[in-house]
Amino acid sequence: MLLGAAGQIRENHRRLSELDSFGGDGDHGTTMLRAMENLEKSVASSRGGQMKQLLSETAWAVMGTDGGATGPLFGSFFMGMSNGAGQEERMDCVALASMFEAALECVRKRTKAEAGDKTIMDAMIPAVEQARLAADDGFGICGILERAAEAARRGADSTKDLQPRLGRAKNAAEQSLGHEDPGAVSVSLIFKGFLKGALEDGG
Amino acid sequence: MLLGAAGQIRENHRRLSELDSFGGDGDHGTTMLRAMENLEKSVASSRGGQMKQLLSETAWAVMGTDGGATGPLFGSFFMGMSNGAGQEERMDCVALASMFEAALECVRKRTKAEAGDKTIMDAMIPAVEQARLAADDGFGICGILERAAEAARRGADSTKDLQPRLGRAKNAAEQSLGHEDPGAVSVSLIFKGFLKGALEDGG
Amino acid sequence: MAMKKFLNDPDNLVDELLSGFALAHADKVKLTESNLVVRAKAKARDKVALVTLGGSGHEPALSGYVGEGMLDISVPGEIFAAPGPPKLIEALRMAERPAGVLLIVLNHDGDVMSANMAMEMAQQEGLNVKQILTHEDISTGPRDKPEQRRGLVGCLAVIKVAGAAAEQGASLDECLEIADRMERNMATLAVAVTSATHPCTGEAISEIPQADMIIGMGQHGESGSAQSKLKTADETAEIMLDMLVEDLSIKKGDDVLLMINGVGSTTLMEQYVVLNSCKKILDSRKINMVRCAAGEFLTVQEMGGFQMFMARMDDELIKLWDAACKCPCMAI
Amino acid sequence: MAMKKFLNDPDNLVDELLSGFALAHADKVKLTESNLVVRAKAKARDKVALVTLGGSGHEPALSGYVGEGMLDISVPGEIFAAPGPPKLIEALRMAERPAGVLLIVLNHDGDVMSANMAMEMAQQEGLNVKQILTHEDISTGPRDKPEQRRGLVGCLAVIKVAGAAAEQGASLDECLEIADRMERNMATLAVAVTSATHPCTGEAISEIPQADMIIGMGQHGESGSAQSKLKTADETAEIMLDMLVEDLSIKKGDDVLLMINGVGSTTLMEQYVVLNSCKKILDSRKINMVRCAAGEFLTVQEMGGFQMFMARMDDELIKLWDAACKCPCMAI
Ligand SMILES: Nc1ncnc2c1ncn2[C@@H]1O[C@H](COP(=O)(O)OP(=O)(O)O)[C@@H](O)[C@H]1O
Ligand SMILES: Nc1ncnc2c1ncn2[C@@H]1O[C@H](COP(=O)(O)OP(=O)(O)O)[C@@H](O)[C@H]1O
Ligand SMILES: [Mg+2]
Ligand SMILES: [Mg+2]
Ligand SMILES: [Mg+2]
Ligand SMILES: [Mg+2]
Repeated sequence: MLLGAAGQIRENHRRLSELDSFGGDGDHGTTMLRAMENLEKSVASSRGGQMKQLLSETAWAVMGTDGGATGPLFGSFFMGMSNGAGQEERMDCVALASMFEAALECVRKRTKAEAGDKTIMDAMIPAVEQARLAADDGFGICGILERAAEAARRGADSTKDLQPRLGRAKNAAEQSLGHEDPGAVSVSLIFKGFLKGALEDGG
Repeated sequence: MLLGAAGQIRENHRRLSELDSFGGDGDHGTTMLRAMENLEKSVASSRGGQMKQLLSETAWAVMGTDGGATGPLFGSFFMGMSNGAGQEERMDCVALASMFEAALECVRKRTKAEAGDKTIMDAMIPAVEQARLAADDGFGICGILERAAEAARRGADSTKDLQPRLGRAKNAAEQSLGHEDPGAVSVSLIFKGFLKGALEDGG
Repeated sequence: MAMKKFLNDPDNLVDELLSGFALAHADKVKLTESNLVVRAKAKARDKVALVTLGGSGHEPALSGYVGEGMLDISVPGEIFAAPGPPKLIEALRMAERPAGVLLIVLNHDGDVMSANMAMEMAQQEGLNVKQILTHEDISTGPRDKPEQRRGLVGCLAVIKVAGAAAEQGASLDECLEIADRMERNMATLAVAVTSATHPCTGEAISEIPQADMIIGMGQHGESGSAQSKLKTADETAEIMLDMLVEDLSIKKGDDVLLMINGVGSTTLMEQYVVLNSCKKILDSRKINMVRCAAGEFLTVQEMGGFQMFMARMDDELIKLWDAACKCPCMAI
Repeated sequence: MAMKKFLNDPDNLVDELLSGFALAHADKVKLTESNLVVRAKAKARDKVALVTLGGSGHEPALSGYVGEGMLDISVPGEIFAAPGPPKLIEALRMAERPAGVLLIVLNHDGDVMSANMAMEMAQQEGLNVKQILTHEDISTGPRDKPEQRRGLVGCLAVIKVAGAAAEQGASLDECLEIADRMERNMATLAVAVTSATHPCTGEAISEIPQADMIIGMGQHGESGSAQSKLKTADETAEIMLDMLVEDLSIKKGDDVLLMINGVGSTTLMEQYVVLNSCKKILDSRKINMVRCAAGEFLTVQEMGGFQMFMARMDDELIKLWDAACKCPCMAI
């Protein structure tokens, strides 16, 4: 699952940097790429075991990316998933939704951004909401991830028409009109990657 | 006569800087303009009197231009003219040629440049030679200046086909091929200005 | 235009630049294994330590100010990107001492997030750390909304006066008070005329029309608000001074420190010319420019333009500003 | 592209820049009426005085090196143009003292002509002045034709060691010997990637094709000889080191000082990267980089590129290089 996310970012990092260049400083793709490389390393060096532990190591690795806002925000996302994870080796559907909720909560500690501010939140909030609804509706892991990924994609899409109110790009609000927020696109790529990863794992 | 030279430089300083930009640093026109402004000031503040004294003041003013090679070279030219001038108020034809010879000699103290090195010397040497010949041939002041100016112009022209062996431009020798040496053009403008000045003064 | 920089593999850029930096200033600083910049000769442990963090690519900031009279540790991040919390907490642990640690943070989202997370961890671990946030870019928010204001070159003044106080044995609370006083009395405004390229992506980080200048351009090329035709030094100085004086409510007879910070390819020559313009204008308004400086203190790659910094000074701040310091890129 | 500089009337440029310079460094230097830059606190008259001259537009050179441990007087000319003999002789008269005066001249036609004329006058007046010419640009002539070699950033090393010797009370002959030893053991090579604009004419002072770099570019944009595609920092360092090492006949085990001088818009970041490349290469050849430096010491407006300086050092030269100095733009 985690590696699926890394794969998606790797394929799209150029576009992410380009999106960051409309008002931002054009480095979001590079930074996400480095974050995902750190994630891959931490996955590779983890000796199987607990999901909770793996996620916490991953979070620390992502935070260590030295990537401006990206490290703390995405690191917090994984840290929250770890916080929300139980002690089990494999997660179930309800646990997954809770993990995402805990992730969102952890990110909220780092930023006051709300939906509509043209940030990662525009993708993350609906994705987590839809994951919860899907779990409540009795969907399986892949089903949950499918609905979450679709919600994240639509959320990222919706940022095209928004003007940023936070982050570096806020000072060049008009320049980013018509372009998606790079951070939101990253979130949607991560959920898409989770889904792909889960499908390959066989769910 | 001196003011005539200043006038010629003023009219052509842009072209001089442009010529200096082919391999040089593009400032010869500006520098000559400042030198001639200093010359004008020194002429204006001189209380009539001796030509010798006026020329020496002018030389010092031109040297004070802070214009790289231009100050010492053209300053020396005027200083030499002063050295060569007698104590009389007005000069005669023979004195004029001697003054130019003394000027050339004084410039030679400052540079090892010879004809063919693509410098001021390519205009100055023939101009001074022709001035002497014209004086020996019995020409009047205007006649002398006419032949000197014509020789200087041809000398400056001839630098087009040369590659500089001295001065800043020597390191970009090819770049200046096809263009006249700015310093040589300045010399020819000065002689042309002398002539114009002399004609207006009524000789 | 294609990027014309002397670089090797962009992935190693920060490592290489830090290692070159440490070579050039081996008498004053050294690098730890995890690329923290520390003093070659540590400060006595009964004095407050100063730590800061910030993205790379802004040389000589901030590591150039590690040394006697200024910082104890600088935590450099990637190009234009703050270091993550892990590195920062490592630095805070290393700096930890009875006298306490002052963490100086420039107000940019990434820096603040990293700092906040590290501060939370530090508190959990019982470290004696206090934090000061610098936010003095008057183009991004009004004075009563400091959280909207970016941190620009003003951090240097805060580091200088707090560093001098620490060196003189001031307590953590005293250092914080000094830093805070400087911070509340300072304002910066930037103007940009040409863009920089991001050394890793090779892309221009902003677009500035041929004949224009942009007042309010940020430290990473984030655009500012007021765009106009390029003006003379005198005119530009007047516009910028007006805005700074108004923001700080500077009055006739006030003492100010003025700093011109070249951000990259604007020459020192121009900086001196602008400084001279400022002096004329301030004189005419009877505002005392008691101290001033010009130079490249915090750059944005090869961007053209400068940051104009102004601060209202009192006698103690002036004394601390004048105090000796020996850092790689600042020595008084 | 149109020039994008913060200037007022170009005719006043040098006046304004010097006056801003003097403001910024009022604790260390002052301006005389005729724009000579002198120390704020004059050196004792029983010590040798150091004087230099040079065009403006190369800030912080050369006036930035007036101060304790380096120069006594700098005679700035117009933009890129040496001052004329009248100003220089004025400076020599002012510097005149029993201990004597050392005049440091960079080998450029204008500077040399002015210096020679002033030296002739000084001799006529019986002033005790000796002259040292710096000519270390290996791209413009072979070592046995020093008169063809331009003076680049190497003047800084000469000023530093001779200035330190003078401050320590060395005689004029001793200072000259030190300066000469430094001069004979140093070499510089420049590389350029983007052009500068002449601040008065607004014209580019050289043309460098989009993707190219030019090794051997002079201090005023005069073209060099070797043009190639832009290379990495490692590759560029290797090419340039090779040429410098060969010119100086540096052998395994030799001690060298290496200096990277950014000429304008090449970032300090890149300079550190290049310095790091140099260190790796020199290490691999067992040449000891005993001292090094990186920074903008002598610029060419906003030109992109740098000068690489190398000198063979002996213990005395190292000691003098390390000696304390307090100048506006260099402090050790
Ligand atoms: N305060 C914030 N809250 C939420 N998201 C933010 C905030 N600041 C930035 N972001 C997100 O980070 C993205 C930019 O990330 P990146 O370019 O990697 O960092 P930086 O802005 O430091 O260069 C933005 O597109 C936005 O989605
Ligand atoms: N050593 C020299 N001998 C004779 N003439 C010289 C010498 N150096 C330069 N010149 C003349 O000076 C001109 C350049 O003058 P200018 O541009 O004002 O000075 P700089 O080269 O210092 O910028 C050249 O075109 C050449 O004619
Ligand atoms: Mg970014
Ligand atoms: Mg010239
Ligand atoms: Mg960034
Ligand atoms: Mg010149």
